[in-house]
Amino acid sequence: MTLPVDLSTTLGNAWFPTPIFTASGCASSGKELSQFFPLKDIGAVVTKSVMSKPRHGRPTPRMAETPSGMLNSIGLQGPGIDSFLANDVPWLLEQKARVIVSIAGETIEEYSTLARKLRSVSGLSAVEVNISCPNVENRGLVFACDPDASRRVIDGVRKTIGGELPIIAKLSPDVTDLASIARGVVDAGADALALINTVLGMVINLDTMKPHLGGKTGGLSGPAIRPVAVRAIYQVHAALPQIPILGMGGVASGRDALELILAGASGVSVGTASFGNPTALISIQNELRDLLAARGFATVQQAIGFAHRDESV
Amino acid sequence: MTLPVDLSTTLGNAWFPTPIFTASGCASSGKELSQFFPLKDIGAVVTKSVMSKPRHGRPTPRMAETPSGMLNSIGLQGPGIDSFLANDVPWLLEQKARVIVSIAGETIEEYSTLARKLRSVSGLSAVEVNISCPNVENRGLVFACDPDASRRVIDGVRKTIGGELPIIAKLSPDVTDLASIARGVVDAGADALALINTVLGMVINLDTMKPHLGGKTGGLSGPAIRPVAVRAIYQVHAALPQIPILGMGGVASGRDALELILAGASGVSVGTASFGNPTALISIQNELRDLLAARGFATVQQAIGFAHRDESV
Amino acid sequence: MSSINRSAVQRKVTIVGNKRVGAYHQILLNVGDLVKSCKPGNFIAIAVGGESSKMVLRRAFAISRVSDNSQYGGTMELIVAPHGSGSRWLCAQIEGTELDIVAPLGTAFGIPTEPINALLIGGGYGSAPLFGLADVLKTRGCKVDMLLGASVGSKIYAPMEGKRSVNSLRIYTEDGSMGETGRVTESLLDIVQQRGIDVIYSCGPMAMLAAITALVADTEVIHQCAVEEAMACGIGICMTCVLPVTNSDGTTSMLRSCIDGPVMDGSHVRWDLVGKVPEVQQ
Amino acid sequence: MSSINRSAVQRKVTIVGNKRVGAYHQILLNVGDLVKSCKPGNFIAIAVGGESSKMVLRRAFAISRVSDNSQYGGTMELIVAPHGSGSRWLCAQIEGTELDIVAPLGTAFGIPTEPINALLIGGGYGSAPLFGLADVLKTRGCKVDMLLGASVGSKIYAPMEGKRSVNSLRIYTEDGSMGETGRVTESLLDIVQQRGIDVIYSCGPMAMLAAITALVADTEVIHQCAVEEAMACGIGICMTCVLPVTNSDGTTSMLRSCIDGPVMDGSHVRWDLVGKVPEVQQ
Ligand SMILES: Cc1cc2nc3c(=O)[nH]c(=O)nc-3n(C[C@H](O)[C@H](O)[C@H](O)COP(=O)(O)OP(=O)(O)OC[C@H]3O[C@@H](n4cnc5c(N)ncnc54)[C@H](O)[C@@H]3O)c2cc1C
Ligand SMILES: Cc1cc2nc3c(=O)[nH]c(=O)nc-3n(C[C@H](O)[C@H](O)[C@H](O)COP(=O)(O)OP(=O)(O)OC[C@H]3O[C@@H](n4cnc5c(N)ncnc54)[C@H](O)[C@@H]3O)c2cc1C
Ligand SMILES: Cc1cc2nc3c(=O)[nH]c(=O)nc-3n(C[C@H](O)[C@H](O)[C@H](O)COP(=O)(O)O)c2cc1C
Ligand SMILES: Cc1cc2nc3c(=O)[nH]c(=O)nc-3n(C[C@H](O)[C@H](O)[C@H](O)COP(=O)(O)O)c2cc1C
Ligand code: FES
Ligand code: FES
Repeated sequence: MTLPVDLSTTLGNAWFPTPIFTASGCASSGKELSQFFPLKDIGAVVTKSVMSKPRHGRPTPRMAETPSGMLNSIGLQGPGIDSFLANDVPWLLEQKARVIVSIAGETIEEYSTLARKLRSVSGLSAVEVNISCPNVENRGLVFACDPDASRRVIDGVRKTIGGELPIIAKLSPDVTDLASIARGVVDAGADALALINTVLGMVINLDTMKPHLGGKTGGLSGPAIRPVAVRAIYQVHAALPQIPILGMGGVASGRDALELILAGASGVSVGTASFGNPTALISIQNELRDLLAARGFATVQQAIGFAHRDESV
Repeated sequence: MTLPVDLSTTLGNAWFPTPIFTASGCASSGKELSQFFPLKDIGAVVTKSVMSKPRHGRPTPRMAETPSGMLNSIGLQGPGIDSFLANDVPWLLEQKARVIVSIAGETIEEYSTLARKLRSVSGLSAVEVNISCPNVENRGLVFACDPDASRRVIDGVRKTIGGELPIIAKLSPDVTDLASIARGVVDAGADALALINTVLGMVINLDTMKPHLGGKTGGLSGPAIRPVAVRAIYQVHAALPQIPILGMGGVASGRDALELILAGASGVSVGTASFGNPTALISIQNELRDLLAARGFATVQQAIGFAHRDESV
Repeated sequence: MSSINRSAVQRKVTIVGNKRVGAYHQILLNVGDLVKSCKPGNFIAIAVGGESSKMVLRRAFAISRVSDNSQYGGTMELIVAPHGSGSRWLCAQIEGTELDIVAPLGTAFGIPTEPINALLIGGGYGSAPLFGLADVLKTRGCKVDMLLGASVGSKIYAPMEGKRSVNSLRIYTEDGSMGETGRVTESLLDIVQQRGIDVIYSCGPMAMLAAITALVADTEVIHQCAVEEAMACGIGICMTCVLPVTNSDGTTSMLRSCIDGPVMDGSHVRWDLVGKVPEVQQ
Repeated sequence: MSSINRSAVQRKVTIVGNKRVGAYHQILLNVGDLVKSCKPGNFIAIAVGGESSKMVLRRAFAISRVSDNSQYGGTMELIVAPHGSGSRWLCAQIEGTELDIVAPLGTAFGIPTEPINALLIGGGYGSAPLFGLADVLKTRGCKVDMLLGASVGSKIYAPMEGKRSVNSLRIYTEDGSMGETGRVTESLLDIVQQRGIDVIYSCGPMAMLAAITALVADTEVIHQCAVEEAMACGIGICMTCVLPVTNSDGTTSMLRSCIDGPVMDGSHVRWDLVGKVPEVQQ
């Protein structure tokens, strides 16, 4: 017999029935997964990062499997914000899914423009701001690796949409001081943080003896990076205990989701695991419920950051 | 039939018969592995990082297995430099092993002191300077994460021992801009770079619901991080093509060693793989020889950085 | 918006046969009533490596044939080349092993409503889905010729039973160890002309598909090819498997070969742009 | 400097038996002449998960018994609790499976040269190495009493054959489902006194070993215990498996339990410091 567990959670002022979400770029716009389970049964669908204009993305090969993980270099292929808002969002809302739109830009201005377009859409739960993109105005330096650029992106989005939709800033782990980047975007107006985006990696193809991916480097995801995600979430939760975190990185089971929650995540996105198992989100959600019950938690809320309970500082 | 391949390699002015070395901290001082193969058969033994004084290290548990990897938090337990030089080094030299001594300190001064002690020992091949240690003089900030502190450590070591022994600076991948840290230590006098040290991670124990390791965070190693190592080596070799790199991170087969060499490594250290397989170094070395021959390489030298051959920049 | 094969389900199935055939393994799965929704050209995605596997992605294989009246209920046949760690693992599994599969996936070969002259061209294990296709074409009264090619004879997959459904079969190997020496494209245009071919169905390496497309470009022949791009998910959610495909307005889109393929019209694929990115944004 | 067991070798061996016994699996390996160098207390390190395993570390198991005259040549018996993914994988392997092992590893129980009164105490699968030890002690003319404890009866491992070598056997379970209700430490001091015990040999959870050490601290009894710390390498190269042990000069060293153990003198282990670090540097 399992005790009933209240799985509901919040990020800023957005409420979700469960803490298990898709990860941006790992569920397209939700349609394909809906063949395996109703999208309203999970916490939220985080859509693939969308940009202003349609994009072809990077050349193939776009992926390489690595031990307990994979590299991808998709390069944000997508239809552009207008087509996305006209086609994908209405369909998702019809399914009664909670929708978090992920936006990505090449300039600080592009992020603000994207945020402005979201104002016209009702029914969205939050906006996730993917700042792990190259800043074309600054030698292609990734926004998330530059404390100042990160802050300015979030500041621009806040000015446009702040207070209307919770702003979740998605950070890259490839930085020397994650907590300070986190502090910067929170000061600039982020209501929540998404941790972690992929880790920069590369695979050399031993036949061509060149980098395997069309984009040369790619983002490492999957269970291989879970210890990095747990550390990032733990560190940032310790530094900013009031800021909700949407955790992600290698979650493939209820055990993994609970690990991230104990470290400080209020919600958990599942990415790569869906590629190997289209019903991963549902089984993770069920396993999480059982694990929480077995540990005497009546609500997810009680478990968030529980691993910090005896911290002196 | 396999063509003979010249496996010899160099790091600075040190010569090694093969490019396959142990990784610091993953072979203790070599004695235990010598029961499985003669230490003179591999390129070099890189010894566990030694500090000035004997050290107990961190509390247990000191390890957690993770998907295709592991976390460790040993905390540099060791006998101290005097005992090490009196007992371990002479034994290794007797075995006709090439010896690279890894040193670690808590202050810039401690590194110089350690280097000074090495001057009295003849027969060493190189010194590896492990700068992934907390700097007690600067809020425990890891030297390798601080461009200025990294430079100053290497500068101190160079002043003491530069020109006598090649100085290999071992860097951490947990930084925003690895190439600039690399450039800094090379400017300060490093003859070669060791890439990569472990990636900072954490595992939460689901029974205690606290960080599993005694030291809370630990270093992630093993095949899980290999794509990060390849990327780091590729990036740094592109930025500093003249500087030899001792590559490491998740190498478990000849295929993996070749991948690092093609990315730009002149030598390859094998760490975690020896835990799972005490004869890993030997099989990696044999497999590497066959893979090089199959690709028509007559020498390891020809393969170093081969994946960069068509780079425009 | 294109969408995933409506019949796709995730299921545990059992291996009921695993036999070496030349360089390949013929693997038989008991898939029950799933056979009813499988069409020639569809593929299956299989989780590999068992419970403690370091391989996080499924492996894709063409459905070679399905049969509804075997002793096991519905069975599905795969032809698997032991290539890397995942396919080698699969080839090493014995009868009774349970597999986690998602199937059927992707598009199918278009079946003509009229009896036509069809030429089926397979490269390596690419012949696998062609025999099932030949069966179907035969029942529609089509004339079915087949060309198979591979580097060496052991890589030609042409089972006895399969040959029943084809009117003629020509085999090419690059080293001449079986059939004629050369490639399937050798005298393709002659064959097309002599036999009055209306449709070419092909499956095999991308270079073969591109070469066929180029050869028949100036003819009336329709070329349906089953492409093979590395796939991370197989169900349309990752965008790794894309191919540049010409739209009706002349622009190029990067289409997912797992849901807009694997069967595509060869003349629509921008073979020159595979591995590149169309320069003009849509 | 302490060093690795001189007899340790890496070898491929075959599983020749795998039988469920209560909560455990009794696994029999054909290890050939390796049996000659195995001593009670030694352990074996096994690679788990097969070729495509995500588990990079070996798993350690006490060598329960070796036998030189079985039908297979030398065999080694292990008692394995299905705990996490590695041990569960091992328990699921069938006869004929090849395993990559390193053995024998670690220190062995000290065998007295005089006939003495020995008390063997096992917790859970900790009883595994004690039956082999009992055999040896018997041949030396020792009197051998045994106490086994576990949480529940299914976790008591006490094979029929094993009992031959012990003079008396008392079983304790915490839930009373087998033997007496309680722990092995319940009336330990009485037993020690009544039977004139000279040496206690123990193997089981660390808390049990610590409790025994505390109980006999003020007696003349020698306590040899086989400790169990998480091990990454098993051969002394990683420094993960350390325990705080008192040196002769009163200082404390962090010793590797894989080469300075698993068998240690209980009175030397600083049980109070396990999971901590000695404050004064050596
Ligand atoms: C639609 C489709 C149908 C296929 N049909 C068959 C078939 O009938 N018989 C058969 O033997 N093989 C077929 N393949 C190829 C088969 O999927 C690969 O051989 C297999 O995935 C290789 O996995 P591996 O672990 O053995 O190799 P690895 O090289 O270790 O694989 C590493 C990664 O690369 C991917 N990959 C490697 N090679 C290929 C490839 N050629 N195509 C796609 N992905 C690849 C793998 O999926 C995996 O994610 C098909 C592929 C696709 C996309
Ligand atoms: C010297 C020695 C002798 C042992 N003898 C036996 C025996 O005879 N029978 C038996 O069933 N078990 C024995 N164990 C415990 C056995 O090693 C663990 O149960 C096993 O390693 C757990 O691995 P897992 O993958 O199932 O669990 P997981 O929890 O998934 O293992 C994760 C990691 O933690 C380590 N680990 C987890 N639990 C333990 C533990 N209790 N001790 C040491 N390492 C652990 C594993 O080695 C692995 O690296 C012994 C351990 C040691 C050190
Ligand atoms: C194929 C692929 C595409 C991705 N695309 C995006 C994206 O568009 N925007 C984004 O913020 N993150 C993207 N990510 C990162 C994931 O959202 C997630 O942060 C990361 O993969 C770690 O989670 P996982 O290990 O569960 O996959 C992508 C990841 C993968 C594997
Ligand atoms: C148990 C353990 C101890 C280590 N100790 C040291 C050390 O003392 N000094 C050092 O520079 N690196 C140390 N490392 C890092 C390794 O030398 C190596 O850089 C890293 O593990 C990546 O290689 P691998 O994946 O092959 O293990 C240690 C790694 C492990 C796993
Ligand atoms: S394989 Fe994932 S979209 Fe096609
Ligand atoms: S387990 Fe590695 S030193 Fe003991």
